[in-house]
Parts: sequence; C-alpha cells; structure tokens
Amino acid sequence: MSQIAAKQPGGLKKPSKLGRAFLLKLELRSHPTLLCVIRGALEPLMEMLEFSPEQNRAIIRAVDEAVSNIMRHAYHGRLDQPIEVYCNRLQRRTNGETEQGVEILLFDCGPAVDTTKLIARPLEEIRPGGLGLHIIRGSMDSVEYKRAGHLNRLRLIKFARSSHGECGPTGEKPT
Amino acid sequence: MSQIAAKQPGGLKKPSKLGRAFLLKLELRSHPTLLCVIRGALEPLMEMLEFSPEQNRAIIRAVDEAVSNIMRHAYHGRLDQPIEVYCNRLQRRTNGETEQGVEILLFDCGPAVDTTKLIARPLEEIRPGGLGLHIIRGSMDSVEYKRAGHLNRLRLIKFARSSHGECGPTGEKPT
Amino acid sequence: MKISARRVDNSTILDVSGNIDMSNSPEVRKTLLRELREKSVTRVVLNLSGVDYIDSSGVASLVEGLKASRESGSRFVLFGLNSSPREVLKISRLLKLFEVYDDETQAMAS
Amino acid sequence: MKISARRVDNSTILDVSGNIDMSNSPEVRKTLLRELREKSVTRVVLNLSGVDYIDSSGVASLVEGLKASRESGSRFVLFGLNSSPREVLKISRLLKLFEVYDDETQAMAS
Ligand SMILES: Nc1ncnc2c1ncn2[C@@H]1O[C@H](COP(=O)(O)OP(=O)(O)O)[C@@H](O)[C@H]1O
Ligand SMILES: Nc1ncnc2c1ncn2[C@@H]1O[C@H](COP(=O)(O)OP(=O)(O)O)[C@@H](O)[C@H]1O
Repeated sequence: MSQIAAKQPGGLKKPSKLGRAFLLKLELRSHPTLLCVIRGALEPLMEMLEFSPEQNRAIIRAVDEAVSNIMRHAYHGRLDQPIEVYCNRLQRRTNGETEQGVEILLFDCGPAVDTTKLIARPLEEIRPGGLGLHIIRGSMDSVEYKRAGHLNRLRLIKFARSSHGECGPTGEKPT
Repeated sequence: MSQIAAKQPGGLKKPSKLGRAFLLKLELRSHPTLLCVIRGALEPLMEMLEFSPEQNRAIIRAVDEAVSNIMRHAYHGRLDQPIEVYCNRLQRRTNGETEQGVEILLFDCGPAVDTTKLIARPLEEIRPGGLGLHIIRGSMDSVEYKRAGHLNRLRLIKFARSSHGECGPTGEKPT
Repeated sequence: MKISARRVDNSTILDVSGNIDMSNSPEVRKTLLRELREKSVTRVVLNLSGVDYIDSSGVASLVEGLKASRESGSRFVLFGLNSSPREVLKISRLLKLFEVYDDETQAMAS
Repeated sequence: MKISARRVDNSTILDVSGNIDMSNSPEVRKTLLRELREKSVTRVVLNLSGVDYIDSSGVASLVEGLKASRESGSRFVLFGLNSSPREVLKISRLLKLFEVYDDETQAMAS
C-alpha cells in the first residue's frame, strides 16, 4: 500500500521519535483464516508491553473484530485484498508515573467507510450479529476511523492502566 | 526497505502467480524480545498450511534461529534495525499429488554476509554456541543465502511431506 | 477448529477444540442447527473447554443455537468456558441468557 | 520467561516457565552458574515442564550449566522436557549428554 511506499523511500525505517517506537507491522490478505495469525502475533507482543492477561485478551478481541469488519464490510468478503496492521509503543506520564500503551493502526484499501453506518446496536435486542463495534469500543481507550488518502485507517489505542476492557469474574461491565 | 517499495507501486499487491501465493509479511526491529512475536504468528500459519505439529516446530525453530543470527551477526546486537519476514505458500506436484509447502524469505540491511563464514560446526565438539546453522539446515528442505541489492536475503523452503526436520520420539536424527 | 459429536442418552455433546472466529463460525452454526432442528435431541451440550477464543461471529452462532433450541423446545447448554469466551459473552450481555455450567458432570446433571 | 528457585535438601530446583530464547537465555545462564558455582549445592534440578521452546542460545546455557557442574563436582539434572526442547537437544546431539528425567519425583529420586 502507498502507506508503506511513502514512508520507506530509502528502504530503511528508523524509529521516528521517542515514546512512539515502531514495534511491528503485519501485512496480510483479507482471508479469514489469517485472523488467527494476527492473534498469534499480538498475544506475546502485548504481554511484552506489560499488559495484564485480561487487557491482552481485550486488545486481541478488538483487533480481531476490527480486521473481521474490514474483511466483511470494506472488502465484502473478497479474500485477496491487502490489510496492514501497525503496532507502535506509546508512553504517557500520569501523576509522575510512566504508563505503557499501544497504538494499533489498521489500513485497508476499501471504499471510504460510511461513518453514519458505524453504529453499535443496542444490546437489549437479542439477535445474532452487530456486536463487533461494541466489542471494539468496549475494549480500547480510543477508537478512531479516518480516511487517509485512498486508504481507510482505524486507530486503536490502549494504555496498560486504563479502566476499559476489563470485566472481572463477577461484575457486569457498565456501558 | 526498498524490497517493499519496489514491489508496491500502486499500493496494492495481488498474488503474483499461482502456486506461490503471498500469505503474510512481518516487519520488525532487531530486538530479541520480538522473536516470540514471530513464533506466535508462524505457529497458526503453519498449522493452517497443514504442516504436522512436528514440522511446525521445525519451521519455527529454523526461522527463530535465522532471525537470531540476523540480530547478532548482521546487526551486531543493535536493537533498532529493520528485519522483514515474508511467507508465501508453495505448491508442487509429485507423483500426481499436490503437495503444500512454504517459502519464507528473511531480509536485512546488514553488510553482505561472508558466506565463507556460514559454516555449521561439527557437533562432536561439546561447547556452547555454533548450533544455529545446523538447526536451520536440519529443519528445512532448502536454505539459501543471497545478496539482493543492498539487502541480505535468506530463503527457507519446506514442503509438508519432506523428510527433513522430523525427529521422532526415539530415533536420533541422521546427519 | 474441530467439532465432534457424542450421543449420551437423549443429549448430544459437542466437543469443540481450537478457536471460533469468522473463518469457522459458519461450521459451528451449521452443526448446532442440525442437532437442534433436524435431530430430535432433547438437549445439546456444547463443550467449550478446548476453546480459548470466540469472536462476535461465534457469539452470533451461539445465539442462533439458543433461538433454535427455544423454537424446538429443546435445551441448549454450555460448559467449560475459558476466560475470553466468558468475557465476550459478558460484554455482549448474553452470559445470563445461556445455561452455563462449569464442567460436563454439572451440565449433564442439570 | 520466569525462573524461580526452591531448595529441597541439598538440591536446588529451578522452575522455569515461558520460552527460552536469545532475549532471556543470559538470565538462565546466570542463574544456573550462580547455583552451580557460588552456592555449594550438590545438585541443580531444572524443571522445564513449563517451557515450550528453547533456542540454540538456551541450549548453550544448558551446556554451560553442564560444564560448570562437572567442574564443581555437582550434578545438573533436567526434567519435564516438552517436544520442542527435547527435539532441539536431539538435533544438537546433546540429549544423551544430560541427565534427563520425566518428572520431579524421578529427578529427585535419582
Ligand atoms: N471496517 C468497516 N468498513 C465499513 N463499514 C464498517 C466497518 N466496520 C463496521 N462497519 C459498519 O458498522 C456496522 C456495525 O458493525 P458491527 O458492530 O461490527 O456489526 P456487524 O458487522 O455484525 O454488522 C456494520 O454493519 C457496517 O455497516
Ligand atoms: N545472518 C548472518 N549474517 C552474517 N553471518 C552469519 C549469519 N548467520 C550466521 N552467520 C555466520 O555463521 C556462523 C555460524 O552460525 P551459527 O551456526 O548460527 O552459530 P553461532 O551464531 O553461535 O556462531 C556465525 O558465527 C556467523 O559467522
């Protein structure tokens, strides 16, 4: 994708700036059997970034649902379309303490997302489908859809100490 | 890396030809803590390609050792240098049957590999170190180091029915 | 993902191993609906102890199973939920809708 | 990767969990050599049942442990080898060099 070509003129990418170091990039086709590969790569990566097992599962869920949505809605089930996943390490200082976080960027070349359709359905209705956005938003600190040139970009952010995406063994998660 | 930039002019990569389909690309820095991420991605991918658990472990071992060698020998322990891992699906017909395989390409920007140094030491000496090449060659059907422009390229190939990389629960593997 | 069926008395126990995501949830759905609609079992028991991950399409298949069981007057029971499957049902506010048991003994005694 | 030590009689049992690769094998090496050289234990027992992967740098650490044990006249024993660790030792022709037991009971009775 031009995303890459534009960023890598000399064939070498150096970490752009401190506090936001490039960690990993995955490039794959829009084939659902590759979802497990993304999960397989992210799991040890998020563990490395010191996310708790619970947060780790939440991040994996969000990315998996987001990529599934790209396969279904951006590419309408076509199996050979490109998807890119970037993982960047984030750091922020809160109350004098450094907090680790992650920024995950997803790119696809589908038609521009109609943001008026990006609506999580009310959970009161009990029916199959329509849970993806709810899961994505409930798992991450920040979820942002953006058109970037001829690409769709979804930006997911989560910090290790955030209150999102954890649902303990007993309590129901508040909306 | 220019590898990528050259291959993706329009921002779209289509599978180039049948029998060698692009599956996955990983891009990472030369940081040893990322080795587990490569293993995590490859494991479900190789399972998907119908390699046996034993073959899967052999492939993961080969790639892990090869990437470790890039980190140590091509980049001399520097932690921020780029490494790219490409996985392509291969197919070949043997005796009228179609055999699944995988081609794994590793790229780095280190100085050209001195191929006269690529020598697996005799296993008779019992001492730490010097096992990587032995493991890589013993696990794959084909191992090929090549200079490609300003990049080093290591090409690893394995087919699902190959006799390499399997060492049963009892038998010692022949050399 | 692998799914296999065992018949115990008037129940079918479906043992699933691997992860349930968009690549294989149609298969889970098909198997569930076949057991609940076509065969006249009184109870379908889904063993999820070998499943570490279920995505929203997998959850949708379970909801379809639940609806089919209500239509056919049979029961649809889950057991052996690991952390992530449990969490995704909780987030979707569906956990309380399902009959969930810890293990097979409890599920079969229910 | 986590490594923790237990003292049982005159032996130290080291429990390892996670994978041993280039990112953490120096830590394994350091822990092994400290137990074998600095502390006068008669036997160091490495519990690898929680380890699914060992790379060649991990194997090198084990070989260093073996050498240190020979120098200090103590014993260095492994148990709980999973498939991949067992295979890498076999490929490296080192499996027969180590004292390997199935489980802790056998290792401690040895
Ligand atoms: N990546 C995407 N591209 C285009 N449309 C999307 C995308 N993700 C979600 N949508 C829209 O948002 C709606 C809600 O998505 P979601 O909550 O995941 O449920 P479902 O996919 O089951 O409809 C979808 O039906 C679709 O119209
Ligand atoms: N990617 C590489 N780039 C440059 N040199 C390499 C590379 N891989 C291996 N070598 C050379 O081959 C030798 C043998 O490698 P190996 O069998 O892995 O053992 P070790 O790395 O422990 O020396 C290395 O010492 C090094 O000189």
